[in-house]
Amino acid sequence: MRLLKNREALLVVATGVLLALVAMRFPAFVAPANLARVYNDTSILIILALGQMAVILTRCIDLSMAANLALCGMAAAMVNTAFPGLPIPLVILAAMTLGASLGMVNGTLVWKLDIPPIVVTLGTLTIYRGLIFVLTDGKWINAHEMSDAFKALPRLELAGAPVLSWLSLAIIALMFVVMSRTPLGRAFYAVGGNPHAAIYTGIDVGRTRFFAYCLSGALAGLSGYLWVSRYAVAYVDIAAGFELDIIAACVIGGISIAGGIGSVTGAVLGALFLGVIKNALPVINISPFAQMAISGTVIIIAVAVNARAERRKGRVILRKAEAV
Amino acid sequence: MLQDTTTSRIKPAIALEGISKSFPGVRALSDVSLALYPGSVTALVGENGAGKSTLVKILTGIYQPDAGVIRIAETETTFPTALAAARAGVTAIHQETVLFDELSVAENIFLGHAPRNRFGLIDWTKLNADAAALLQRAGADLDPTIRLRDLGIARKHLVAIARALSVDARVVIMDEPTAALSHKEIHELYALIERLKADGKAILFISHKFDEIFRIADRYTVFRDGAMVGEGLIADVSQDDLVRMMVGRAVDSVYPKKAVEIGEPVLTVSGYRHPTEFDDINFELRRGEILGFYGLIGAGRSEFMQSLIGVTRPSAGAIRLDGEVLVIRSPAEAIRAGIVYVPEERGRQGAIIGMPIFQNVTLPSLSHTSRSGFLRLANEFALAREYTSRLDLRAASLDQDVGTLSGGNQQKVVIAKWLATRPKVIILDEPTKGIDIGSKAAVHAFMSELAAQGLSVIMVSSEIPEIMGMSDRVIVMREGRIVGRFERPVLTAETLVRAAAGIEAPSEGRAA
Amino acid sequence: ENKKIALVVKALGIGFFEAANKGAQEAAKELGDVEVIYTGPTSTTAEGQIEVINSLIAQKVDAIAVSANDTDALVPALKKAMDRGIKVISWDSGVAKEGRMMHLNPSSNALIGNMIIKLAADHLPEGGDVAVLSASATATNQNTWIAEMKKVQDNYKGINVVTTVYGDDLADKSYRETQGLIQSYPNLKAIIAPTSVGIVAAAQAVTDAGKIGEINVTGLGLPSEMAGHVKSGASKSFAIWNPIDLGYSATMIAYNLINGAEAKPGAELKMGRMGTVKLDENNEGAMADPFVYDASNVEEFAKIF
Amino acid sequence: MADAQLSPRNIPDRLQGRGARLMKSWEALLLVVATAIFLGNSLASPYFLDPWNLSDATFNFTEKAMIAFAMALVIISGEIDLSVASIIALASTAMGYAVQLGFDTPALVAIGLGVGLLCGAANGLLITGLGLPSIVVTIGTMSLFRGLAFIVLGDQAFTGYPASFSWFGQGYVWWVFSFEFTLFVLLAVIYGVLLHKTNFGRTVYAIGNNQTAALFSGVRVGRVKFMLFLMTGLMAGLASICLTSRLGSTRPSIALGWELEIVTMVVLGGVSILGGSGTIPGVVLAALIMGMVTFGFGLLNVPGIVMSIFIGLLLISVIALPILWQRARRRFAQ
Ligand SMILES: Nc1ncnc2c1ncn2[C@@H]1O[C@H](COP(=O)(O)OP(=O)(O)OP(=O)(O)O)[C@@H](O)[C@H]1O
Ligand SMILES: Nc1ncnc2c1ncn2[C@@H]1O[C@H](COP(=O)(O)OP(=O)(O)OP(=O)(O)O)[C@@H](O)[C@H]1O
Ligand SMILES: [Mg+2]
Ligand SMILES: [Mg+2]
Repeated sequence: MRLLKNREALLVVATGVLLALVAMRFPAFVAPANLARVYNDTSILIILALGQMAVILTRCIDLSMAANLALCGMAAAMVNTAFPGLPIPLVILAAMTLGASLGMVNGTLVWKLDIPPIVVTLGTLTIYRGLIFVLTDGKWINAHEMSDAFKALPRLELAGAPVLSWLSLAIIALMFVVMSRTPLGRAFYAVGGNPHAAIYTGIDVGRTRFFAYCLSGALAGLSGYLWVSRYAVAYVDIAAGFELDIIAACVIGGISIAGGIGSVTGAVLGALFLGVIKNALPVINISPFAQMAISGTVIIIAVAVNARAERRKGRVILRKAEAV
Repeated sequence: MLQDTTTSRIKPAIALEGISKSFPGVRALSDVSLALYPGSVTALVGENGAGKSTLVKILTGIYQPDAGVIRIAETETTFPTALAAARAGVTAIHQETVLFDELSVAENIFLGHAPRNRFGLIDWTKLNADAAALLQRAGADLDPTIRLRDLGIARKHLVAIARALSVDARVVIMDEPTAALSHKEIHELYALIERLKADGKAILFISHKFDEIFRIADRYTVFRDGAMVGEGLIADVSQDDLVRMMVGRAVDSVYPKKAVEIGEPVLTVSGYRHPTEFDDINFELRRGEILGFYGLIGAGRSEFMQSLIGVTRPSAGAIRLDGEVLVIRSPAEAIRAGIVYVPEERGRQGAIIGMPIFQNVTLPSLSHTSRSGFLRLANEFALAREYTSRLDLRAASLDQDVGTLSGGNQQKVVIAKWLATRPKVIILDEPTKGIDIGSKAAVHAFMSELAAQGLSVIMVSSEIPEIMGMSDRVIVMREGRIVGRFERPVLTAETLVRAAAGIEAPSEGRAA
Repeated sequence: ENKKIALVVKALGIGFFEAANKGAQEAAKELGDVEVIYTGPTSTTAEGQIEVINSLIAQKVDAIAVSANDTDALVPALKKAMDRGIKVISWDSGVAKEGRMMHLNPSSNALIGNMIIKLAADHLPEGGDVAVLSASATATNQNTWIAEMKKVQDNYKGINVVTTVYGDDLADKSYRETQGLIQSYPNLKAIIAPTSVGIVAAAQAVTDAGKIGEINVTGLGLPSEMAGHVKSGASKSFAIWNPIDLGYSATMIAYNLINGAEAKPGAELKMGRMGTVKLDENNEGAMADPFVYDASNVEEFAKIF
Repeated sequence: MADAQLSPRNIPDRLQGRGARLMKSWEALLLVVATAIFLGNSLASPYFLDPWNLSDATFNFTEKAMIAFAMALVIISGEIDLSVASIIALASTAMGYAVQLGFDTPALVAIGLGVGLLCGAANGLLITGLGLPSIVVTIGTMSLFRGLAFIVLGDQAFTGYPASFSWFGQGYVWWVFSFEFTLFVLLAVIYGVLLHKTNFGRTVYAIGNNQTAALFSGVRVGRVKFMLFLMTGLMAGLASICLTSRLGSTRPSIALGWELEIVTMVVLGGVSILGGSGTIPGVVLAALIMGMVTFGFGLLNVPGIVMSIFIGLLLISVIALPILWQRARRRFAQ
């Protein structure tokens, strides 16, 4: 009973039920190998959702994440085509640095100019994506222009799973440590939970938000490389509209849009839930056209459930009620 | 008690010199100086808005002073952030509980300076153990791992106390620490203060309760209107001296209660109850009467009053207005019926910051000032002008943003707003909270006048003098229930406090 | 004064259309008194194309040659253009009849429909399951070719077309849809992607799934983009017409219309070095036959487009 | 007597005159920007100053602006509606479906508006009835509404709208004034009056500034918000009629991504995204600016995405500049 009240447990159960339903019509879907494939397919969404989580926890939002991803991915591909010999880790580092700098732009505008986060990232969303066009004249970078090493890394098999999966697992582990064991992670919670009190605690609210944006930017940069190398193509519109999927994953995962509430587990589960739906629908022969309506419905239900769980129980003044 | 703290042989743990601080339109502190000595408790007293909390915030690095210096152990320092102050050994229990509802008790205590392991990561085991120890010291029997939101206000305050103890401080500041605590907890706090004194900490203690000041303080400092107007040893003053220094005149004139002939019952409340907030509330309010509601903070008075206007839904109960049964489901219906509520939290529930004064005042009366749904600005200005001038509002113009007014003037706008609806019953929840003495007098005078005109007034207040000065009758609430009813002739401060705190035997402290 | 001919493409930046632009510029140079405006929206939407067309009308261009994102939605805007005296043709992906004077198919639809299934069948002597990966569900040309393909499907014994999925001309969506196909149809032997974006993504997905040799990806693609996949064996062969020629022909036709040629059923319009095109009863004409690329010739053409 | 203390001091109604207030307002800033863009366009392209071209240019913003008016009210009240573009898609799909069933123009209009209202009501119920945050609810309904359109249409398109239906998106009321532009002007006036001259508008501001205080002051917060979402739905339905009529066909991807453009328009118009302030004249100016920027750039054949960079920069800088300016002034004063 207590377990059921827990948001994350509920999400695990929901995902389990979903898998069971799919398995009834298509048993091969729940074969370990296929589940691993679904996980691999969701890896990028997980990484992005974790970055978005940090930002949402501080009572902000990052609508520019997908555009940031696209710009960094394009930059990585351009670096690769210009210097095919450059070691891939350096390319990744460059993408993450660029991503973090774009995040810093968001963070600085929020921190130093006090512009509402939604306006800032709405603006940078169009600017970042526009920059890709300016940078490339709209030209695509196709598979044959990328070096083999560039394309190979995410699909390289290590101990039975692709590097992409391992990478996302590493990011999850890292975020676990950051969120629960470092002052910065705890500051995210504090700043979103009660910005006023955070000041009294000696936490610089603006700076914490700035770091949240840096983090989400860096993860978007990493995802940019992963996306481009995995799909072996880079163009202006990659991941267009994906920012809403990222936010949806967070919302489903129980991260409160009002800040201060949420967990790494929640974000991961939210992303996985969406990933399972995305991968299961074509398999069980539900028209791909129904997918959008289904994920919309799921989001609304998730919000309603989370809101019920969050609803203040009210301060208990009466003694007898406190005893119950 | 130490006897010789005043002698120059002992150096102050911290000293402030010539501190000034202004906010837009308010000079909160002007050229104040204050020294705190190790092993000694200094009481800081002053009216609401005298600048006490502002001083605390300057001492803890939340505000930066406009002028003046802070010295620790005779070296000049600055506190650019709250963390810097904590590092310098200054810690505080703030007036508002500034804590995090979604975090655990232990983390609330250690946020910002959590113990780390050798990798630089937060050490949760040690953190929880240390928190448990600190809670013990603060006299709270609490599981450090539960979430703060599951605690009541008093226990939250204990957590705030534990947080203040979590840094190794040489200066401990307590801004009205007992306001939300119950009798037993207050006594544990006194014992804690004794221990801190014995450890050689310098303590600044802010309170409006004179009994506790005389009980635990060694020295006093009095603020009036942002300036220091007196200091010395507690042993050398009487309570009356302190009050005179604080207010600058005799206290009596503050409550201009008129003698009004009380009429027939106007509002009858019977059997009001709510699953968690209040239970079994019955009373009558009569024409021309001012009915005081007294209780400690968190007694559930505001919650109950809000159920009368349809904000909180009661689970049972009925009200009659002028003998007719009324069902009120929303504030809009309450206003139409003639019952209005001037809320306690001015910033959140009362004033609409960001809108001009006249729009604030006319909001509940728009149906009177407009014609078939279209605004009539001339009518609005007329209404706003009438009521704000009766409350002696000080403002540059009526289309000035309410947010730019001083707290007291904001409160006047809020009161004007509800008076402009011409109610039969007006409920004032802490009407003078946070407003200066002059405005307070204006509000009280106006309240008296309203009663004289035949309005019925319910006044919720946690200030004994205000309750005693203004009420015809007093109802005392504790933990969501009515625990006492007193007619004016038998009112004493002591009976009120006892009823509110649930003490049977006479308490040993001096009553105010 | 120079004649202004606008070459409106589905979206800027797509290799195929960039190549078409090359052809258009070539035609302009050849003609001498023509200025080609190469334009289009930045993503493949009809609303975006309408805004572009409106601004071209305002600039009083002499002709618009459009590859449409939507058959029907562009009609009102293009009608307005014709009302203001602008010659309008569509090429590559057509506009409904009332919205243009003529449509230039890169090749005859029947030929293409036959070609794409033949490419698959050639490497499946035993027959087997094949699936179609299309671009967006609204793409006119895709739908026509697939329809034509289905008409002749019975001529290829044992070839079983199991489903059609849509990758929306987005690499990632096409990739995911291909993954779904591989999952859902364990016996899949070939994927036909009559779209240059889809075919590359499908080949990539097949490579990643380790299915090279089991599943052959074929369809319509650009040599430069497909060279790697032909080399790896993910695609044994594919076809395409020359986009440079297509842009060249469209520009030539537009120029001739400006200069008084008439587009009506049965008319023969000149296309410079590409010869002439004969219009059918729907005022549609085909430019040339598609050309097949495989390991033997792909490297050579990869350098060109 | 206490009355002696209540010396009635005369507080003036207003300190600044109408003109002075106007000069310092956001709208003045926008007006300058708009004029600059107008002049810039006239200089940059010989085709810009042509009545028919300008009339064509209005189609770039009229439909979005209709929704932007309603959205402005929603944002002023402290909420947001991201589902508007999806409502357009669903309403258009419903109308297209009705055409297949043989309905004629009046019925189509009723269906378009009706579906808009229904969607608005669904949003309103979820947000005010269940007390859910509007940003996530409308992200959900955004997928849901468009998803329903996809379920109905799949890869198909609805065409064959009756000829009389095309008037809404292609017809002209008088000379160069299209039906859409006329509607835009009319709605601007209606919304301007509603927001600035009625009790309803005043309560919208009150809710946006302080919802709790508004509730305590007798404002029926839930009801007002519900109405606002209903109106947004209705406007989306109306825009759907215009857009569908202009395109002459319905695809489920119609109006994709418009929600962000509409929010941008509203914010550029000086409406605070945090709620509580903003004006309709500001939104009108923002619509004109965005329309002129896209059209002017279009005349120079600048790609749409480069225009959007410009809009993005405009959005951030128009908000940042006053803040920086104030800071500089304060520093200067010290
Ligand atoms: N952040 C602020 N902005 C503007 N004015 C402020 C601010 N903080 C305090 N003030 C003003 O400064 C004055 C002093 O306030 P302060 O909180 O120090 O009073 P106090 O002595 O602590 O009163 P109380 O007994 O009610 O706690 C008041 O007039 C108050 O309105
Ligand atoms: N558990 C709690 N957590 C946080 N704040 C609390 C809690 N309990 C009470 N409060 C705060 O204390 C104040 C008083 O609570 P409440 O209104 O229920 O009682 P009251 O008897 O009306 O007290 P008051 O004397 O302040 O009018 C409110 O401002 C409320 O926000
Ligand atoms: Mg204080
Ligand atoms: Mg109260």
